[in-house]
Amino acid sequence: MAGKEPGTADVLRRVRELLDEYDPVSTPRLEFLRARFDAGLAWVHFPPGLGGLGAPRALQSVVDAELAAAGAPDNEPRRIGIGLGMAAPTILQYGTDAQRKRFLRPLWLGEKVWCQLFSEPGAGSDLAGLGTRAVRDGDDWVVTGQKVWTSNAHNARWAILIARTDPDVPKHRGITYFVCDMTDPGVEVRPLRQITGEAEFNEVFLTDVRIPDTLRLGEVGDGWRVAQTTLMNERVAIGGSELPREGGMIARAATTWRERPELRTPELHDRLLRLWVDAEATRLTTQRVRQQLAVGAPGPEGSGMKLAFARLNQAISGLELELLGEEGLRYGDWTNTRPDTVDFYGRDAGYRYLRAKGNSIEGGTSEILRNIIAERVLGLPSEPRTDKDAAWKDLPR
Amino acid sequence: MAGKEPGTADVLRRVRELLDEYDPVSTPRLEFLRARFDAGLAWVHFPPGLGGLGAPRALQSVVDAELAAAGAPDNEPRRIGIGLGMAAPTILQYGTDAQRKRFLRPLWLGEKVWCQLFSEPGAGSDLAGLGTRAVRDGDDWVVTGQKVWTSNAHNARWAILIARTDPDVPKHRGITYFVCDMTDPGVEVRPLRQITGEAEFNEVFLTDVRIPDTLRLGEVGDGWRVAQTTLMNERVAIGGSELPREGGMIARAATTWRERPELRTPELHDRLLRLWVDAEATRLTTQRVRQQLAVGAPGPEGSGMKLAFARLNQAISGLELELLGEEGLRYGDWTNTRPDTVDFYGRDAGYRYLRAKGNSIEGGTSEILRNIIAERVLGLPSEPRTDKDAAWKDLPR
Amino acid sequence: MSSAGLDLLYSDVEDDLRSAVRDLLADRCPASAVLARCDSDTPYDLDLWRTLRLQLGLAGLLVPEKLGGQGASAREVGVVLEELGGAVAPVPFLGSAVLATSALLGCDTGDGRVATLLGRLASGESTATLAVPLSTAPGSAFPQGVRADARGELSGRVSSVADATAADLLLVPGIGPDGPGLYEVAADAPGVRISAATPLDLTRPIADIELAAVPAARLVVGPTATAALDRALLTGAGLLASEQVGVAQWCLDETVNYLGQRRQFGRVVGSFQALKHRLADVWLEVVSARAAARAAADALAKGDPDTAVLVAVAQAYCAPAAVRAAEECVQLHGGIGMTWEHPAHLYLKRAKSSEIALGTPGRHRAALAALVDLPAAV
Amino acid sequence: MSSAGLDLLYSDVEDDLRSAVRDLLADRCPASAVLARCDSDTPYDLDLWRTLRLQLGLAGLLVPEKLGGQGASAREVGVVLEELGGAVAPVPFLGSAVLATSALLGCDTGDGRVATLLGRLASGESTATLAVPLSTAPGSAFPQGVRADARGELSGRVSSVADATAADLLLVPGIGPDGPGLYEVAADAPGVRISAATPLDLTRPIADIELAAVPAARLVVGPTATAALDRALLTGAGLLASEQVGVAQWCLDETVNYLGQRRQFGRVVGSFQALKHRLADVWLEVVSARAAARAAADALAKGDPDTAVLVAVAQAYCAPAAVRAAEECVQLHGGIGMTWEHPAHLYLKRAKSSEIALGTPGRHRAALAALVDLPAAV
Repeated sequence: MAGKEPGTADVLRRVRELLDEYDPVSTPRLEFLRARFDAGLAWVHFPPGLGGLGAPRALQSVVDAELAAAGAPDNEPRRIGIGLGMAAPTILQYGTDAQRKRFLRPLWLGEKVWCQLFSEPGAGSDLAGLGTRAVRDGDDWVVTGQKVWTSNAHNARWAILIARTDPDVPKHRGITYFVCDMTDPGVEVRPLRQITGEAEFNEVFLTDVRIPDTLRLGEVGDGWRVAQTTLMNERVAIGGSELPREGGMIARAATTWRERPELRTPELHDRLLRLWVDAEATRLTTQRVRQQLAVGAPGPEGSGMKLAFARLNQAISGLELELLGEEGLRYGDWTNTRPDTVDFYGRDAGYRYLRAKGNSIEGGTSEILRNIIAERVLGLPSEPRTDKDAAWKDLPR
Repeated sequence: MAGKEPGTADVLRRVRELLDEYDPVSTPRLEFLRARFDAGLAWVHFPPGLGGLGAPRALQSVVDAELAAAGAPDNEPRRIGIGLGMAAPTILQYGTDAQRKRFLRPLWLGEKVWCQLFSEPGAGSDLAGLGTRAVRDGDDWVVTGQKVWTSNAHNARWAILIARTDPDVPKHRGITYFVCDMTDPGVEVRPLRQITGEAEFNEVFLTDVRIPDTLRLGEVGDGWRVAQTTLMNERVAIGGSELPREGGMIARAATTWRERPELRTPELHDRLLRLWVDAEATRLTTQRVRQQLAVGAPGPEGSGMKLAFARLNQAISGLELELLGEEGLRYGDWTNTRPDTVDFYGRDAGYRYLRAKGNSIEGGTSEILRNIIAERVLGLPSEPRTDKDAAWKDLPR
Repeated sequence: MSSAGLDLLYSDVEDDLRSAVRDLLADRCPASAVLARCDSDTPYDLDLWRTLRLQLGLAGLLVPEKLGGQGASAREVGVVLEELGGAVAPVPFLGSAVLATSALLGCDTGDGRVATLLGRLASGESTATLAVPLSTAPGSAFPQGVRADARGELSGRVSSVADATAADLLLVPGIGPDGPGLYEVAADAPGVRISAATPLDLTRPIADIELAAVPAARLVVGPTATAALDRALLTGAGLLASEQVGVAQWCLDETVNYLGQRRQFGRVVGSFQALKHRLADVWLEVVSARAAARAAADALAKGDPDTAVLVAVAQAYCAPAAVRAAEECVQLHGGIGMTWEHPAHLYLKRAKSSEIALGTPGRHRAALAALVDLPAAV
Repeated sequence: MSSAGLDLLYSDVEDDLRSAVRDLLADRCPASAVLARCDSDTPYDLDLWRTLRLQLGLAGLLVPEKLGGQGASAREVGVVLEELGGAVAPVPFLGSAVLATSALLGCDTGDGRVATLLGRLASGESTATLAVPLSTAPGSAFPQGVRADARGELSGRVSSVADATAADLLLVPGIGPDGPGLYEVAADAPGVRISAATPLDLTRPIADIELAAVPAARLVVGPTATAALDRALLTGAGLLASEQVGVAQWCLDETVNYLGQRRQFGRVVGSFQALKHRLADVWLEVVSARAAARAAADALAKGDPDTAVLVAVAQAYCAPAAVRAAEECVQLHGGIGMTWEHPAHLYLKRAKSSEIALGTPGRHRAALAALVDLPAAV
């Protein structure tokens, strides 16, 4: 294998070897996952020794399909999505060897849950304006500030964190990226109740949290660049999931339409068909993006998918409530619970309608995504900026 | 009447006196119109002696209705709309007594047609950036530059014109407003063919046109402020016409729907109904604006009407083509003609579709109108501006 | 057809009424109080409702003076609803002072029992509701879910009724041996069971009503009953448009305020052109919605023959306008608009729920098709 | 149903084909030339069409090699249409190389006459069109306007036929004594009258065809004729989506270019956020339209059982996407976009006309309803 990127045959051989050695059904779950990781079949595009084989990323779906078909346990990817989707690629790209060795395996196994401490009440779309301060103190950094919209903070052992280490330089240049121990006594997690009634997210208050410098990711002052890796992966994760036809939000509306003829009206029919067409066109676009990635020619289309899915989810769930009529006046349950994962489809239409409102805010608002498309894809000039060169501390707030 | 604003009774008495003295049917048209002007019944809110009575503006519709009912001739307002709607209120507000006396009567009678020389190829939305130069030479100004989108330039005797008299001050402060004689040998009018195939507008090339200083309207350098009066009246004229229910662009679509059952489909039905509702809501809004004006409490709603009509006209005419199906593939006539007035409803659906595209551009683009609503009505802050304080000659172009 | 005779403005009296209601709501019904109540066992603010009824006399606006009411009209009710909508005030005004009252006014008001009930509602002594699902559109078939037996006892079920848990009096459409009728039922009569449902709109409770051989008094029967019910639904739909205007206006104002203060990228967020243009579009819809709602209220007040058209236009226009304004409010507030602690979600839930209430926009457009001779495809 | 087997990318061969067509069009078909031709008596660029046919062999892309064609597929035709759309090139490619050719391919290609005709089209010797109104949707009833008598002579009228004035050969659906048939008619046969109509789309001429006892050869009859016509319409509709992508992409690119240069208020206009956001939305639609059009082309190429669904999706999505891109192009160009001298209007007219061609989006959505089991309300 040395010197040459492994291909489909190599990867499939590895899968067979793993399955031969560890019976996927009878082997204890964690033992099987450890063996899978060590066989380089966790994320095949990662380097050997870190759960991968240095193979093309597209082969991962082949591995996943084979193992699923054999009845093997998975690492509950929905439960540990932030670790897998955001922390891992960032640690891989910017971490030291020691950091990679320490964090990646337990992360992938799901033994340690990760969360993300980026957004702040005063720094949402303008994330680079963040005010959480990290001050050097010997071998440690002392961190104080407030973060918000943190999923899974209450379950997390580790967090990826960005904080301001130099307020005297322009805002993008004074940020540093850390791994934060969520068990530090200075970390306080409070549930943040949202529009749906439940508390899927948290506010996190950091008070004199001590982070050893060995948990810094990337250079001091280089945190904004490091965070771009995280954010890019976040948007890909949100917008890029593979769907079958009529998958996603359109499924429930279509099913209701088929099963409840008494609810149908001509105007709802055409609106449903429009959304069905939009959903299918968006699905085909996602499929085309994946095909581009698979042949190593990524197009700019990926940036649009999160935008498209947000719009679709909102329009479809809005229609669904109108279609349901009287039932749309009712809601399942306003109880303030703390779900670990979001399940759009298992709940009622009112929940879907409300939760989908977040799709155009979380992980980059649709407005920010349109800016990005206009500037980075279409090459239109950015707007006059007054905040790029001034020291962070001098910016109006 | 002295000391007190005339009311409905006064105005109606005047109308009766006019009709008693001049038989509306047998009196030669121009003679009747002159008598009407001199009776103060041309525009009742103008001052006495200038065609008015100093009466409330709302009473004009009472006069018009009475005279129309009596079979009196009108001054063909559509043919001389620019004079009536834009030049006249500006001359009234900013003209000297001599200018008012000289221009208003022939303008209202339709003896002299007016046009408007404002827009330039490089100064559309940013009208204040205009580059046509006017240089003082003794008692005259010598004007050179290019104007565009001038309706009726080929029929006009007079024009209202804005030109740059001082390039060394910020752009809004170096503009002066003139009345321009369209028979000056330096004025060249060229038809400008448009998307519909016809040339409704013109380009006007000005080469060393001499304008006596007595034809200046307002102070030197105050032309931007004077022009605001013109533009405000233009937008009111465009957006504010009174319509019966199902008047305007929706009429033809609704008629086609009723008369051609074979064209109907369920999806077009709901779309037509949506637009019918939008048209009716917009009509009611216009009516509400008129009622506010009539009681002397103008609301900000007027600013939105041009925006609303542009959107409606475009959506309805687009639907009409889809409804017509095969017929929508055909066009009436691409011959390059020079119409004096625009008649949306007398022509084919393709013409309506194409001509309506101009509704969101002419007289202030919909984008500029949204800026105005956001800033002047909603009070949102303007964007960072770099062009307001620099001398015009130093601006990038 | 031209509606040229409509008065689309607010009179001085109406402006005064608005001020009185607005001042009261500002004082007694701030967003924080409404929010706190959503998590409580007392979703209605009954103290506020008492003040509105007894002190301001608003429950009797539609009731003629000779029956103990204010002798006002749908115009004034529209103004009150704009303010109640702007505060998402949790009071049973729509159910009692609009729907139930209009239904009674459609009965024979010379009938002693009807007059007495109207008097009780007008005086504020009673709170009523009309026992139909809140989603019922004007022009719907007479409800078949409740039957009256020969003795006039009612049995059946009506779901998703607005304001039922606040009512002591239920007006129940039921089918009896003589055909459709409207029945008076005491909310605490034996055999009545009113169970609160979980509403999408936290500030307008709904409930399911079960009736098991409940003693009831028939107020009206036959075509008059059908007409009375339809009149109530038409009045409710037309005036709900005013409430939607109030909701939309609050959403617009709140968003403009927030964007005028919030800073990102070293700028006030409200200076970003894309957001300004969207708010300009919302503003235009709110302005147009106000004209449409005013037209419906004035037509209802005058008994204009054009009323059905103007009500359908108002609902078809105002319901989506309110939803859009609320959706933009949530979106343009960013994360804070997604939190429970910010009141934006209350308005979103009200707007979306009201879009379904008393007929969806699509239902009203379909009604319009028949009214203005734009027939469906065959 | 999952279309997982679709190839939505462009192959290297397709990229080369695109380059060849694009280079030729850049050289021979600039906007100025297309505009000048609109005012002339020769709306088609027959020199260009000759080059495309004879030099590049594009007329025979769909024709199997053994019949003298290129043996390519709908995928390659889609690429050519993207480029022709991007140049609004006035050539009868859609009528001849797509519609007429597909109709012939739906006949028995073992039949000598059919094979000969396909050979003539593939070699570029002949130009044909399918004599149906351009607005005809796949799945429409077989046209009834032309009748064949017992001797096989055709009489009747077909209006708004695309590319008829450029054709020497007409494929005419007609009803004969044995039922529906497809007939071969020479454009210059006695009794044929082809009158140019005034098209909304200046770059795709249409004409009315009148037939008075015209001698014709029947190519196919009965259900096969119906199927051949429908196959042609389905292929045309699916591939028109690619043309629409070309139109939309040009409109987007041109607008981005213009806004990147035009200055107002001392700024490049393309830096205004409201315009940037609108262009981002147009971009997203164009990107999605491309995926939908690619899917339809690949399904047509493979004879995928899912083809009808993917064609309906492509038309329902791409047609309005092209209209929107063209409308935004005109609007964001401001005044200059309204002038005859700027080519934007050619694209607007093509986009709007194509929205009607081969079935409106609404028609395609209605077709989809049956295909994916989302039945209409009853």
